[in-house]
Amino acid sequence: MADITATQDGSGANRFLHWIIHHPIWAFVVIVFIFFSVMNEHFFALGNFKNILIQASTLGLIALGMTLVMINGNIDLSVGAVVALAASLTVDIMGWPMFEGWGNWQILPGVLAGLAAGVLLGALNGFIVWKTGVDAFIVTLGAMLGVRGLVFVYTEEQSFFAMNFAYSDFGASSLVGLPTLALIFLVFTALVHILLSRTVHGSNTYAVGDNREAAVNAGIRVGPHMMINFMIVGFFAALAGITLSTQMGASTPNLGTNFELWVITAVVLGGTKLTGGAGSIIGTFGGVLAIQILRNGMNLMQVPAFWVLVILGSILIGVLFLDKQLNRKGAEELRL
Amino acid sequence: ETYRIGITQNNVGVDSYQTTYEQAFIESAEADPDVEAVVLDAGGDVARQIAQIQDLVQQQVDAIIIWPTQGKAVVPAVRAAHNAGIPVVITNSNIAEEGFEFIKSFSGPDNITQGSRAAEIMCDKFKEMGIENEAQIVQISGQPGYTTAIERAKGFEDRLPEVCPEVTLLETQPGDWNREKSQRVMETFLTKYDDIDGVYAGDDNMGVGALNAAKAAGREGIIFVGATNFAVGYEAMGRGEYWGSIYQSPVDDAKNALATAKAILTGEEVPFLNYFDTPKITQDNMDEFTKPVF
Amino acid sequence: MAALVGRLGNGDLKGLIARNGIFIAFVVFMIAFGIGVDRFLTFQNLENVVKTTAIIGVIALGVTVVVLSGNLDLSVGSMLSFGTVMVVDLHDKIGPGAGILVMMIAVLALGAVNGLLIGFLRLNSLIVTLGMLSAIQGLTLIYSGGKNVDIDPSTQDTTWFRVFGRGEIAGVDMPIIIFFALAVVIGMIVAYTPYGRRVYAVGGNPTAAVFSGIRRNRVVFSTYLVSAFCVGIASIILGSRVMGSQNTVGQGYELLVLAGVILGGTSLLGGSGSILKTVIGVLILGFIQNGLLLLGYPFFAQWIVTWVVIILAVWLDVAAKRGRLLSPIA
Amino acid sequence: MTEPNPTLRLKGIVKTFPGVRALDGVDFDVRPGEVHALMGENGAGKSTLMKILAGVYHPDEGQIFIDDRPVVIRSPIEAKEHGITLIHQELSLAEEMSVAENIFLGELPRKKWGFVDWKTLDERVGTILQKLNADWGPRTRIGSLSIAKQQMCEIARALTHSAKIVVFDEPTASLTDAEKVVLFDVIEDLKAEGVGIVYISHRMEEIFKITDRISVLRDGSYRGTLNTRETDEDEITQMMIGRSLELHRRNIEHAEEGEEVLSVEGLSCGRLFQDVSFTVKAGEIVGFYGLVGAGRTEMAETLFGLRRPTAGKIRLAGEEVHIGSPSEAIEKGISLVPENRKEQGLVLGMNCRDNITLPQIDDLTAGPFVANGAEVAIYDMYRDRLQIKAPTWRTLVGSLSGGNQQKIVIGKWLSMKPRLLIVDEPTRGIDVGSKSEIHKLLRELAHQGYAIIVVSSEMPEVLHVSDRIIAMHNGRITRTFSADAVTEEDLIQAISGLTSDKAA
Ligand SMILES: Nc1ncnc2c1ncn2[C@@H]1O[C@H](COP(=O)(O)OP(=O)(O)OP(=O)(O)O)[C@@H](O)[C@H]1O
Ligand SMILES: Nc1ncnc2c1ncn2[C@@H]1O[C@H](COP(=O)(O)OP(=O)(O)OP(=O)(O)O)[C@@H](O)[C@H]1O
Ligand SMILES: [Mg+2]
Ligand SMILES: [Mg+2]
Repeated sequence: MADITATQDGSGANRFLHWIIHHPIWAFVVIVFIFFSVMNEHFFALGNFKNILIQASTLGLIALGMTLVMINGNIDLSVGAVVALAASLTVDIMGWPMFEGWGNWQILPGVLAGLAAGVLLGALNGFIVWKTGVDAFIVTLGAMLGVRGLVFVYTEEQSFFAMNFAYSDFGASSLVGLPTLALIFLVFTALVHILLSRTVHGSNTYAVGDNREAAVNAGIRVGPHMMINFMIVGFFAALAGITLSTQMGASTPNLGTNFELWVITAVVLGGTKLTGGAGSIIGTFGGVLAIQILRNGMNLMQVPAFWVLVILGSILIGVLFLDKQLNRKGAEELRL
Repeated sequence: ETYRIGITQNNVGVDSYQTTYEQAFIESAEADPDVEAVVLDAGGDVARQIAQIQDLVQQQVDAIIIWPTQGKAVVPAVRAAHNAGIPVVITNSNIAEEGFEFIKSFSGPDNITQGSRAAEIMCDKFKEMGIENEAQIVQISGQPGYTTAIERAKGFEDRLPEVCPEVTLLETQPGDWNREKSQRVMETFLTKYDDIDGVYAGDDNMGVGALNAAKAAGREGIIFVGATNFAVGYEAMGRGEYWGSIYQSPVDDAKNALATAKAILTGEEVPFLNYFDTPKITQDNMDEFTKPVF
Repeated sequence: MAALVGRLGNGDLKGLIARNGIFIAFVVFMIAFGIGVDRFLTFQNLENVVKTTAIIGVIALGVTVVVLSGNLDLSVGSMLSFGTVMVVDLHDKIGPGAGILVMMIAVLALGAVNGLLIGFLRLNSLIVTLGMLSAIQGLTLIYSGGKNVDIDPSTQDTTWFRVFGRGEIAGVDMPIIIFFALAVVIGMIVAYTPYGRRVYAVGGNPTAAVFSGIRRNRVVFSTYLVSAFCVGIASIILGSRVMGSQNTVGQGYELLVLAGVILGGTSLLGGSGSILKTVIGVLILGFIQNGLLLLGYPFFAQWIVTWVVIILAVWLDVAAKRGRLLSPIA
Repeated sequence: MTEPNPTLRLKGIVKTFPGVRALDGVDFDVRPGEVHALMGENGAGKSTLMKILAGVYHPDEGQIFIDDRPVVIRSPIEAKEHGITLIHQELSLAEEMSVAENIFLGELPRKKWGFVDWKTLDERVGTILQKLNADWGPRTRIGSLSIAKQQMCEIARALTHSAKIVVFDEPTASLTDAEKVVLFDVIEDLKAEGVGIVYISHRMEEIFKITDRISVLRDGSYRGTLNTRETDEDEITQMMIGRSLELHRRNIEHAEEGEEVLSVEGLSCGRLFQDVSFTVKAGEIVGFYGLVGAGRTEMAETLFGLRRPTAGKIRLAGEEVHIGSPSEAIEKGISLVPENRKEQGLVLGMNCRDNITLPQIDDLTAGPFVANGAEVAIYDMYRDRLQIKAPTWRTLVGSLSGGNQQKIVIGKWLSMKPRLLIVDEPTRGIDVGSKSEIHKLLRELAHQGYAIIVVSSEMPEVLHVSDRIIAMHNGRITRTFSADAVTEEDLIQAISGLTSDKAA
């Protein structure tokens, strides 16, 4: 969607203020960043920043796709299970004897299979939502359980181990001074940002979520459109599963449990409306960073496990509160 | 000089065992003036555990103790720690063999042995009752996909046919380490099977859930065997309702892990597989044990 | 199905089917399982299932009210852990009566926090209750020190606290009685009182509700108290049934409960649905689980079948409502 | 003179909804370059017919011909492909998106790789907006515009591509005179290009001004088509409702004026309106007239406790009051029929009865429960009184026709029997018959001693019902007229801010 500017006036500072008001999560990111930098000696270090980016990449990749789906007014609760499925498929398939002679290329069929599985399951979710008209929440809630079942069918409760150490070396490798995984995340963030803000598909994503009926009336093919976005989130969930498994050099059937909740949290913190029609990748990126910085900072500060839960919960609510305060409309507002 | 030792645990608070472990760990670290502990919890999430290992490496602690959320998945992270020159000790449940070259030692119980010992306890009891040729049993396992759950089930299922070949294992369903869930599963078992002679549960907490269900349904004479003896299980044994379990002390577990790590740092020799003993406990010998604190 | 509805032609019958799609799904499902599964339709089994579903069911009643008013409550799972740990822990310390009282006050206070944040400060309910899910989990762990709690085994068979989970009246298990009684009370409140009407109005169109003189803030606030109250009751049943508790006992309940509520046909957007349908929704969930367990399917097969059944059931429901099988989405 | 072949022909269209036969064998045709009016009471089936044309609904029976070829229109996409554009009665916009994106919704200009061609888009929207005399830009968020401006954007969709048929479903319901002029220009242009136009409206003067032929529907059945030049209002009304109406007769019969019910002094609310002072007596109707954006709605909302005044006093029956919320306003005997029925007036997913009784539900109880009988009685009463067409009270308000929805809102607030009744655009989208009924009702209520404020952008309406008329411009009262002394010219001057002499 085009940047909609209500006021054209504005010096740089003014515009920054305006920007921050529309992306309060970034204000929060800055605050926690400064806080941990001051409070903990280990936090402010290049190595740690790289860590944060790597760790953020998993939730972050999924959140990119989830943002599209949620702007559409849908939701995908099955991403956690897809993470596990893609990871298991990838790690298992690359160990198949038939690829033995392929050298490091043996990784490729696994990765392709993992990604394909994600896209397919996304397509399945999207197709069901489209054709049956059942709410995406219930469709993907079912899938969250069912796909996890598929994972156990496939793995027979086993974890798989990547015999080819090139796989886990990839997870630990760097490119142009940045960890590869972080780079993948950043590149995809930019791509999805462009997709959402510059393309017709992006515009339609907003339109469908904002007013589905209007979109139908205007001749947008809403069904296939939503299905494509489900496929995108499926792709990203699978990709996240694969990058995560490169970090572990292994896959486990329980991988990705509760990811859906954290991803949704990050996306909503980033300003995407649950009811659809509004949101941005820049916001989502901020939301993902916020969560990861908090987790990392609290780890470094050794906050006791029980209190981490309390603090994390309170902070989530705190960010919302901040958002509310920043976006006050003033005295003239209709008091609803 | 003090040693900074980092630990990332599996899932504190999910049950008393892990909580007691953590407390014991912190207490013994505090009691030791040479040790400064960095205590973290992965909340059962592999990804978070890996992140924590990375964070510990980043902080350059002197040694890392890991209670793996998943035995295979942590291997590369362990390898990274190893490559960074930080010695790693695995606690409670072991990692995959592929990772052995990157760790200094494993300290903890042997879950497979626990499973097979439980099978022995049950078989002995059936023999004592004279029903070893006809007995039918059900199993309630831990959370699917978790190493401890898988190993205990494996140990039990492999050993049982060796000692009591005629006993039939009717069905296995997961109880997710949750007493209420286990109670629900047992209720359905009781509906489904008119004749159940024994129940093996992946821990006592679930075992007591199954016992609750049997009592409510008025089904008597079922032999309950669990693992990781909990206080509730111990007490139920005392009342004669629950037959036996495996005694495993989280305090020993924690102390063993810390001692192993410290020994490595001070250059002492430690065995690679540093198991501590987990003996059988039944109604017959329970007086030899103190009531578990959890 | 669409053809069937089309041929019936009779407007009233059509309307009847349209309004009751989920009941039909329920009946179809029960018959199918009754035929396919041994011992499924025995009295003992039916009683067992309803009894075990009662805990999820009671919570779902409260969550239905929240959802009707257009919000979500994901904190019920960890609130259930909190309530159960507290009531079980306090049982031996201050006695069952005082324990129940203190626990209910504490749980209602948590509900009030939800209500204040969402009703009066107008914060997004999903994130607030997700935050509360985490925070309450932490509080529970801090309260219990992370340990399991148990009622002293020597009093387990004598305490009157056992009534809630293990007692029975006239041969009917107590959890079932509590569940249905509460369903009737809340169902009546929601369907037939001014309060219920306000809840529907706020969920259906909050702006119009305010323009109609409804104090939206208070209504939303109150729904979270109702939800917390139900969680409190569920905690008592659960504590009494198990005679002990773990800090994670309620983990995952939030989504199960929500699944039951939505399965019944209550709209996530608020403003439409009913308590009766929620009861059907959670019972379907309970019977699926039970039926598949009786069949002895491995747990993963159960999950996959549940996936299919949930979607089919809801599909049948929405298809009946709109009178055709496929959605009108282009 | 040979008549050109119709671009569009509908034959024997039948459409039923549960409990309603909305269309019962309707025939209808449109020729190129003509403006064809479609008229009928609320719920007669006009919108339904047009939605069938646009592929939103599917007819149960009947055929559609375009350029004499039979076609089947399964979806809005197909309608578009056949060159049919429908400007919906209810706004069909994506609020969070820009004006440009909304106007070109579903047909955004593309570059390679599916990128939006913003430059072309802005240019084309810029041209269109210029044509519409718009004072807002293509990148404005559409939700931040007033309803009238949103409606203009909706209308702009007719200009995005060369359509064969353009349907305007009550485009003027929320427009004021200035914008209507623009709309009529647009229609002229389209006509000149040979586009066939269907024009739905309840406003006779428009129909007679711009249309060539008039077709009438009644209760879903086709009543006939007349040439506009050969007929008159009376004949059309006869066809529509089966009787004549005495229209546009100025009301001169004042009610007996009673006590002063409301007195407002120096009321302001930020930039929205300033220093508004006036009084309303029992038995009196005060009309507020002004252009869109004059601040009348905000003033009404302030009186109803929905906005906090920044200055000024409100007195009810001489007593100063602070109204903090609508519920307090209701307690004090104030009712507000809001401007936007869909957003503010109705819970669309609720049935008719529940919507009508919503504000007084607390008083309709038997024991702890809602008294069913009392509720149905209220519904029945206002259904009869306002001629609400709904299958039963159980019908969801969302499936009523636009006009009937509006009647539900009016019924809801009339049934409160308020001391002070504020109605904001009360007859938006209401058919002539019911409109005069509502006007009559307002007069009757005044006679019974109610104090009434009517906010309206329709001059005939204000002139017709008011005892006094207050003109507003830019948030301030410019003049007050008594009904006997007002002329249309003065009124127009006053609302456009041309005169500043304040008459008492
Ligand atoms: N989706 C729907 N479901 C059920 N009934 C409907 C639906 N849409 C319209 N109707 C019914 O069909 C009839 C015709 O409605 P329609 O909207 O076409 O009227 P209209 O002539 O446009 O009236 P108005 O002038 O008030 O806009 C009404 O009785 C209405 O209640
Ligand atoms: N979207 C908006 N953003 C900012 N100010 C607005 C907006 N809409 C209206 N206003 C301001 O609010 C005031 C009143 O607007 P509004 O159009 O609601 O008045 P009104 O007299 O009720 O007109 P009508 O009832 O005909 O729509 C004006 O001063 C206008 O500038
Ligand atoms: Mg209409
Ligand atoms: Mg207005």
